[in-house]
Amino acid sequence: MALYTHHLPAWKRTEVEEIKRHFEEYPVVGLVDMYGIPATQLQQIRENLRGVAYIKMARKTLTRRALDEIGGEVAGMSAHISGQSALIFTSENPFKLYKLLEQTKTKMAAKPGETAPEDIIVAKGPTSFKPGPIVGELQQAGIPAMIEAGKVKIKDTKTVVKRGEVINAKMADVLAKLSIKPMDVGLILKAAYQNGTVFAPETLAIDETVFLGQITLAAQQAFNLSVNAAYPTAQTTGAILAKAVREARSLGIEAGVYEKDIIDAIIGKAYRSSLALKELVE
Amino acid sequence: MEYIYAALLLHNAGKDINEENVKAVLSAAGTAADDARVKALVAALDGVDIEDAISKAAAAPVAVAAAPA
Amino acid sequence: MEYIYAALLLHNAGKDINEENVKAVLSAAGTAADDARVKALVAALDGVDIEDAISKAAAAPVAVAAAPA
Amino acid sequence: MEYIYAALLLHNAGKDINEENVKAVLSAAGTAADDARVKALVAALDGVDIEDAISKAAAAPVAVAAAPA
Amino acid sequence: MEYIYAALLLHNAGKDINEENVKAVLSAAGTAADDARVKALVAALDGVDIEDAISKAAAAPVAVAAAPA
Amino acid sequence: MEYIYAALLLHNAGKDINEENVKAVLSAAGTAADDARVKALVAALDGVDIEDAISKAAAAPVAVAAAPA
Amino acid sequence: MEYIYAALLLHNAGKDINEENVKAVLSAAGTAADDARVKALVAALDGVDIEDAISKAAAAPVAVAAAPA
Repeated sequence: MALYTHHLPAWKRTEVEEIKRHFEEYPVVGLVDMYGIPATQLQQIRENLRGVAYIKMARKTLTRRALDEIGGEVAGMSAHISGQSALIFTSENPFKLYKLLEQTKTKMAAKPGETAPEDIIVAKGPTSFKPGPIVGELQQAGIPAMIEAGKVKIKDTKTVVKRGEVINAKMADVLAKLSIKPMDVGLILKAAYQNGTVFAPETLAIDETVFLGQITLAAQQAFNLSVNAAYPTAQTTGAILAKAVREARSLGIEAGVYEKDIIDAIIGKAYRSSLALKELVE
Repeated sequence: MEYIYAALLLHNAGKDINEENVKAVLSAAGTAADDARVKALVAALDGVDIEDAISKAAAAPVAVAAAPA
Repeated sequence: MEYIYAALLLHNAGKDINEENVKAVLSAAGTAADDARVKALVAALDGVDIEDAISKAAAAPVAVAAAPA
Repeated sequence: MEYIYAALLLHNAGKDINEENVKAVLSAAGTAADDARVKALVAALDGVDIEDAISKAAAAPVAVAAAPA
Repeated sequence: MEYIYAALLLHNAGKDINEENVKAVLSAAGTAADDARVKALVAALDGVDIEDAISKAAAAPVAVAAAPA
Repeated sequence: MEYIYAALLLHNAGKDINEENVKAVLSAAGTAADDARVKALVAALDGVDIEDAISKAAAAPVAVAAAPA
Repeated sequence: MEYIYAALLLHNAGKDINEENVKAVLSAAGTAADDARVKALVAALDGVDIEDAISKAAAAPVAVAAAPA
């Protein structure tokens, strides 16, 4: 705190106060990095989040000052300020906020020097290019290009940049020409605060498929329990009846209780046994 | 499953599956019928097409075993 | 199938599957028990491991049912 | 299951599946035939198309039993 | 199925599946618990090995076996 | 198939599958037994674990799944 | 799994799966609800087709529920 002067210019004071006020108005606050988002994209993201979340951009120093003045756990968020910070205010819970921000991410062309967020793969097949210098450019970038039927064609599918590798200028240029957009652009959540707790993004990244898998599992367990314990519910009465019928049929067939309903199956069982034995004999 | 067996027995015998009948069958088999379970059974079977359930059990695969590798 | 249900009911209730018991269950269900069928049932189940025979139903595989269109 | 094999044997030989014939086959096999089971078998098979039941059994896929781990 | 889920929840939480607990859970879920059904549930699950019952295939006969890849 | 039926009948009845027995069963069923085939059958089954061979068939589905429309 | 059971209970009861309801159900079951896990559950299930996930269980060929890790 000692770093700060007591007297901020009035407009800065207003900014800090506004941030502090939003902290009181919204239950959930996220700290995001907007680095590299073009203005048009940012406009789109704001549009998509309208009514759900409010984005507040401010200078880092002012953001930090506001966080410090609120103090407590909130002050700890300062450590996550990086790049081009902004605060995002919402009533949704932090996990939902993370999900929302993931959904607003879009793909963009790579700029030279950027790091590949995933393996960049060029698929084989025809391109829209007519024969020309492009073939050489592709080949120089390590992409197997050839000319076929008057068109430039990629011979084989190839991973041209591995995840985590830097995309050089030549590659960036070629990828752009091929309309390959490997970069995820969007608001990157660095931390989220709710009710005394600061959540790290790793905590917030939940895998929905895991939850869905658990739901399916739980539904199976409930179904099994209902049927196996013979506790009928609207969804399982038919299955319970069928199980009892199967048990009775099975007992009858196994033990050779000659009843009309199962005599077919008994004949079938005897016949199949005979077939199995016949195979051995002949 | 004894409650279910009793219900199927009554159904097969062409009798109503009501509390009284279910209890009579269970007690003949020497089982003390639990009132609540009898009620629950009768309620659950109300409106259920038992023939349909039976024919599915008879026609359908006895059980499903599919563990694809 | 009534006879088999009666047998399962008795088995579940931990009772002997003998002629007398089977008849008692059937008559409670309002079915006139046929002497020969009762005898046949009891004879068929004599020495049979009922739990095992039942469980074959659960374990039996499916004729891989065609996917419905 | 010996009773059913006796029935299938008679069927194959083109003989009537009646009590007398079933008993004759069983006794030739050295088995004391249980009267009630023979009656039950004959009654159950009455009106049944054995050829049909056999052809269905033959068509049944060869087991795909998969023991779930 | 609510009653079954309530039972599963209590089981997982290591609590007794008794009428009081089942009702408490159901009412917390905003469901008016039916007395008879609660009693039936508790009676049905009495003595049941729940771990076993939830993992044992109840083999829905309706189910269509997925074609193994 | 009649030779096989006869063999299984004897097996189920707990009798030896020898020429004499097979012939007795076949002739009781009204089938003229062919000497060479009886010998071949008996020889082929010598040392065969019939239960094992049968159990493979028993594992086959009890009923063929009805083809869904 | 108790969080999932709570969610399905609410779903079956026709109630909203929100933090308040999930916590109420869990606490009625005697489980101390972890704030972050409740939040994660609610967020994860938001916009998800639960019926679809459930129907997968009903259609699942093998009802053998693997023990959750």
